[in-house]
Amino acid sequence: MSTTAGHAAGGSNYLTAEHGLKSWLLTKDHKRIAVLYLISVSFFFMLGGLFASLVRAELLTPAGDLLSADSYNRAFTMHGVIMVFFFLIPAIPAVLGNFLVPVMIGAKDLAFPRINLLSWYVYNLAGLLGVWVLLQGGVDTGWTFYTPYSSVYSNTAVIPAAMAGFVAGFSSILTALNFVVTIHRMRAPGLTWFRLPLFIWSHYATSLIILLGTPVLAITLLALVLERGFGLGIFDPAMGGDPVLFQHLFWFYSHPAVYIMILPAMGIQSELVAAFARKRVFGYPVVAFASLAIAILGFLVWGHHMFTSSQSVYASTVFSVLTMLVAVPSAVKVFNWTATLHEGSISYETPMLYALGFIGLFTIGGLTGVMLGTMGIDLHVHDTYFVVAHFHYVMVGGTILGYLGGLHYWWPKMFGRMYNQFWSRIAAIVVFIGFNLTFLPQFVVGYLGMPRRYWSYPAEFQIWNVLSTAGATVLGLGLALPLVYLLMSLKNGALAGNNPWGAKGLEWETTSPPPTFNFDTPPVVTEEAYAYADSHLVEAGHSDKKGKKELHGV
Amino acid sequence: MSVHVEPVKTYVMVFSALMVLTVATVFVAYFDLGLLNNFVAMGIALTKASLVVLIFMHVRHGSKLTKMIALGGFLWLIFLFLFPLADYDTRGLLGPLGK
Amino acid sequence: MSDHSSSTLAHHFDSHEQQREASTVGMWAFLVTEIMFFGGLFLAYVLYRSRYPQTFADASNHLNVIWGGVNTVVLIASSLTMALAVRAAQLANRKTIVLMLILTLVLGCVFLGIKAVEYKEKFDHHLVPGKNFQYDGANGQKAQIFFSLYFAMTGLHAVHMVIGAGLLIWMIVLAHKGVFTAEYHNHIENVGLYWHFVDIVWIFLFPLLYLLGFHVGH
Amino acid sequence: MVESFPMFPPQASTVASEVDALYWTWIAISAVSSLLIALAVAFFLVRYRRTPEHQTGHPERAAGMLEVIWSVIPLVICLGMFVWGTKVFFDLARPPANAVEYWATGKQWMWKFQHPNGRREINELHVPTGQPIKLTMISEDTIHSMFVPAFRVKSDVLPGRYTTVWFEPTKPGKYHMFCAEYCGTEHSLMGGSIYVMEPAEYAAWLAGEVPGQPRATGQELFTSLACVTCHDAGDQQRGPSLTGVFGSEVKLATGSTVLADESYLRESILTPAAKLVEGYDPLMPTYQGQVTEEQLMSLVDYIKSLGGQKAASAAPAASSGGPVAASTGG
Ligand code: HEA
Ligand code: HEA
Ligand code: HEC
Ligand code: CUA
Ligand SMILES: [Cu+2]
Repeated sequence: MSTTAGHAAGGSNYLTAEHGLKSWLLTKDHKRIAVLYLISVSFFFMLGGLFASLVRAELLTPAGDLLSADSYNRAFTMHGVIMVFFFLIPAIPAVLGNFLVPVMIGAKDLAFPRINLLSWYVYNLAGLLGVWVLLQGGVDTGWTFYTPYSSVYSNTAVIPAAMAGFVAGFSSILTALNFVVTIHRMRAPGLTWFRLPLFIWSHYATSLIILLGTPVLAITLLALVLERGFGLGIFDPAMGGDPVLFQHLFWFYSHPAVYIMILPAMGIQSELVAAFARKRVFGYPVVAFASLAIAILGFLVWGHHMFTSSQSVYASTVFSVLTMLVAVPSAVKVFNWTATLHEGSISYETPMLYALGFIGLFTIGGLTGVMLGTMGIDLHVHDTYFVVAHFHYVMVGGTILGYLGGLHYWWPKMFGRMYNQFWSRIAAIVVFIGFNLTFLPQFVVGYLGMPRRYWSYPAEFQIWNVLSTAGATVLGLGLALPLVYLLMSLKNGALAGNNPWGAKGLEWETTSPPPTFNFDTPPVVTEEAYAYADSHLVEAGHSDKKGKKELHGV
Repeated sequence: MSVHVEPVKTYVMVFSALMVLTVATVFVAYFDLGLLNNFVAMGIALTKASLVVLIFMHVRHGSKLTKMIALGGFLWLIFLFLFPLADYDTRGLLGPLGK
Repeated sequence: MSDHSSSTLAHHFDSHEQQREASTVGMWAFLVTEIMFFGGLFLAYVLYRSRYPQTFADASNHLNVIWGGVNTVVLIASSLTMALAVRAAQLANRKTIVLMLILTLVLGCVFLGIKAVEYKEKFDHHLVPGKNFQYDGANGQKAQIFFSLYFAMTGLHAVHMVIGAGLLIWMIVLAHKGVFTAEYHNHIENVGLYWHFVDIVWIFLFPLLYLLGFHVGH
Repeated sequence: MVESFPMFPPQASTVASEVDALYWTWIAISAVSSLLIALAVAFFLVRYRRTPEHQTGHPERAAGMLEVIWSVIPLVICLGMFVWGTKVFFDLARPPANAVEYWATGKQWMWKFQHPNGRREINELHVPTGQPIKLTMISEDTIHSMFVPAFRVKSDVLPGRYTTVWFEPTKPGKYHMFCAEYCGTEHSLMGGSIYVMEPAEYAAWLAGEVPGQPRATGQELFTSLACVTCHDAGDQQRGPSLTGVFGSEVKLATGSTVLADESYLRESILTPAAKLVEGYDPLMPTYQGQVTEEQLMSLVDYIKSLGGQKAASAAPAASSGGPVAASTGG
């Protein structure tokens, strides 16, 4: 067992326990795997951002001048595919979830450490396929791969791209499998379901969605490959098949997938609000069950992507009303976070700035989602920039802000060092401003009628696109800042201490960075989560004195 | 360690039941019962599958969690089938186009 | 840090019991993903069958019910031997484990052999979708969808069988080495679950593909 | 200023204002709820900021009715908007009885239109005001989508199956028409203009050029493709009479019935044996690959024009909940 080497209480932690590249590439420590994932995922984020920059640059002028039409089509497709499958879906679960799930429940590792490592390799295999697609000139079907365009008419690298999605799906299945089993079977003594941090609840709900949804994407992409490669025919009207069946299968996964993206961010949100208001999350059980409700109901609304597809109007009606229902648990969460602030003791550190941004932007994104779920409106704005704006509000304004908030919150735990407080706050504010400048104009231009996936557009839409591109520039700058100061903190950052925020939760009871097996003595839990008002949350078998002392000093 | 060990006899009995049901399903297929054919065939297949799940796969003596997982998988399969089929079966009900 | 010296207990588990439960839950969760995976193709099948009932019934008569039936029996028998192998593992009865596993493997191979014969038959009769597809009944095009689905579904099933056979060989080696004890036999139990699952898929494929048009032709 | 920052597309159809009203209501609801949340957050941030004396939050208070209230209010709002939105949607989806039928074919990357009198246009469509117009559409290759922002309507255009979109133009002018479903290289160029004209102007425009006659074309095809040899007057022919078949419930050999809509007619021509009419043998040859989508449209249009009463194989109009029967025959 390679990881058992040195975990002596004092100096050694998971980062220093072993040295050399091999000790990283063969590690079975969930924390190291999280770091590996952090590196991979950041790479793909930059790649996806690069394509976004191309897209926005092209759209500065109405004429298609910077890129050719084909290059533009590849650019937004690669942007969407990379951002969704290689960044947003794995980002929070595979990085923060991987690091924190075992620590938060007081376990030594995930249930299947080898499968965890395998998942990272599978992810990178998918990444390699993705890079291969790029080398072959990219793919131009849109991230939705709609048939029969993808199966018959596109002459780009559809098959490798579909295989990349297929393989990436397996890596998230492996992660989810690990989470479900770990959360069910490996909680510390005393850690009952209703004492779990909400981060765990939301990762549990996410994992269920991944397990139930991803296989359907896998078979759909496989069928697409067979269709394109061997003329399977089930999506091809020329052979008696129906292209709309593909849409059903695709969205059966891909709508729940949007909750795969947002639920972990909601989990982070609960942790941040509680920690920086020093108060138990308002209505804990309701917030916990809301995650499950979203996960389950989220499976029954996929047809809202198909209102104009020739889907039966009756099916559309059912999907529409269910869409309305699934919005309610999200609304409840927003209200409960707001109520948590009431009578709190609020401080405005960087993670909290992101959390506050999340509340605002997710609310706008969610409300425009409900508008899209209203069929009379969707008929007009479907496949326009209104939809583009909606999903960037939830995915960037929601998930990425949540991810960044979480990263800033747990960074000192993961690496033991604190980043620059001034620059990190500036970055949060720049991101917020740049984001709104990029995507607010898209709502307007969308309602005006500008369709998405347009390489050139009528001149009267230009002003809004200029604003949007300007915003994207600001946003890009804001996102580049953390890259700099977070990396610098690894070298020069002040030592963070075990609990820099004075937060509650098992992860703050252990050292920063944690030892290889997370706790020197297995913890025993005797209290609820977020017991800020009471004296102590946790009776660790071995109590870390230093950590307790720092509890209230930042 | 509380592993429930089924007697060999149980397994053999389940096997025989599965054989009988296999013969039954082929036998029924000889008759044209209209739509009923589908229900009978699927009913028999479901029965066979349940036998395998409950006994060969030990769910009968398994934990509550395994039972829930197995049922959950079945339920989600129904979700997957229900909505698309409902879509296809109700298309065009607004009346022939042009009315 | 508790020091279980037992080599079969991984460091991060407290007991064999916990480890076994984790492995069973994990396997079942995996099987659920398999259900959904096959589910997509089953949906396509059900959909097209309900849209083209006549064509599908006619086309299904081009399959060989005898071979399909024999294969059903073979596969169910292999499930029986697999169940007995797991039972032997629970009782730590090394010889029986190995014997039952080998029987299972043999039956699995018989199934795959018969499948190969069937595929060859279809190939000879130009019933493999693609350029050489020739179908003498009505609606050849839609019949082609039937055969596409036939090959996709049974093919995917066969791939699972091949993987299962590989797992069986691995288990035979482990069992032969005497790895399995009354408290530690997660691997063999999980392979058993997998094998039974693959059996269940066939239990549905057989009536759906082979029997649905039977009364028309007989 | 307003010119350079356009916010809304023109309202040029009868439904446009309905959609806009729905939209405005949602915007208002969103603005109010976002504002309330923002205000509450801002207030709490200031009021409960961390001070040296105030280091931890107050213990949680019981939620009481609060959570119920803020679940029920959004639920009621959403359901209310759902009902309204669905009503608007059905208005958009269901063409009125007096709609005049136009035909559209989409292909990479152009739109082809056909007026009721047979006049053809490419990437341009001239229509009169005050007349509900139904576009019956099909694609020759991949999926496209017909989108006219000024009319607030959109519908995907599929290969292999007809879909429709309808509108009643109200304001003369020139409006954008886009392809809204991604369809390849020149997806963003696959559009054109819709010219809405006063009826008199439209009539003059129509008269301006000699139109091809699709009825005649359909009829011609019906003869040249030898359809007449089997489908003539009565049901005693080899094939069933096609008079009045459109819109009827056709009894099939399998015992079930289907509604004879455009897609059914099209399928009957391309793959006749897929749905055999009760009492007939599968004699009819397939016309797959021998007729273009446009010719098919002409044929279907011609069969639709064969009004009158259909006997025998047409079941009486469904008694309950079925669609309104009694065709006016195009
Ligand atoms: C993180 C990802 C994410 C999330 C969380 C959501 C959340 C929601 N989405 Fe979104 N959506 C996408 C990502 C996401 N979506 C993507 C990627 C697409 C486009 C895919 C493509 O075509 O490429 C899309 C497209 C999309 C469509 C299809 C549009 C079209 O193509 O025509 C629809 C239609 O119903 C929709 C609806 C919703 C709804 C109702 C929610 C709800 O869950 C939102 C719930 C949240 C709230 C409601 C806000 C909080 C509530 C309050 C503050 C209280 C006040 C509330 C009320 C009064 C109601 N989304
Ligand atoms: C996780 C999801 C995610 C994220 C984060 C983003 C982020 C962004 N997206 Fe996108 N987007 C999608 C998911 C996402 N998007 C999807 C699914 C589609 C649909 C695709 C389709 O239609 O198929 C889409 C489509 C889409 C479009 C519509 C294209 C079209 O329809 O024609 C546009 C246009 O403005 C856009 C813009 C942006 C911008 C400006 C950002 C910005 O937030 C990005 C900012 C980030 C950066 C700028 C990177 C920062 C790093 C650097 C600057 C370093 C430089 C790089 C190197 C050194 C290598 N996105
Ligand atoms: C060789 C004879 C034959 C020819 C030629 C023929 N048909 Fe038919 N047609 C039939 C028969 C027989 C049926 C009824 C059985 C069936 O549904 O296939 C039928 C059915 C139909 C139906 C469905 C009618 C209903 O009542 O539902 C349509 C529509 C139709 N034909 C149109 C055409 C058109 C258009 C052509 C020429 C392009 C054509 N047919 C040529 C024999 C023919
Ligand atoms: Cu045609 Cu897009
Ligand atoms: Cu959705």
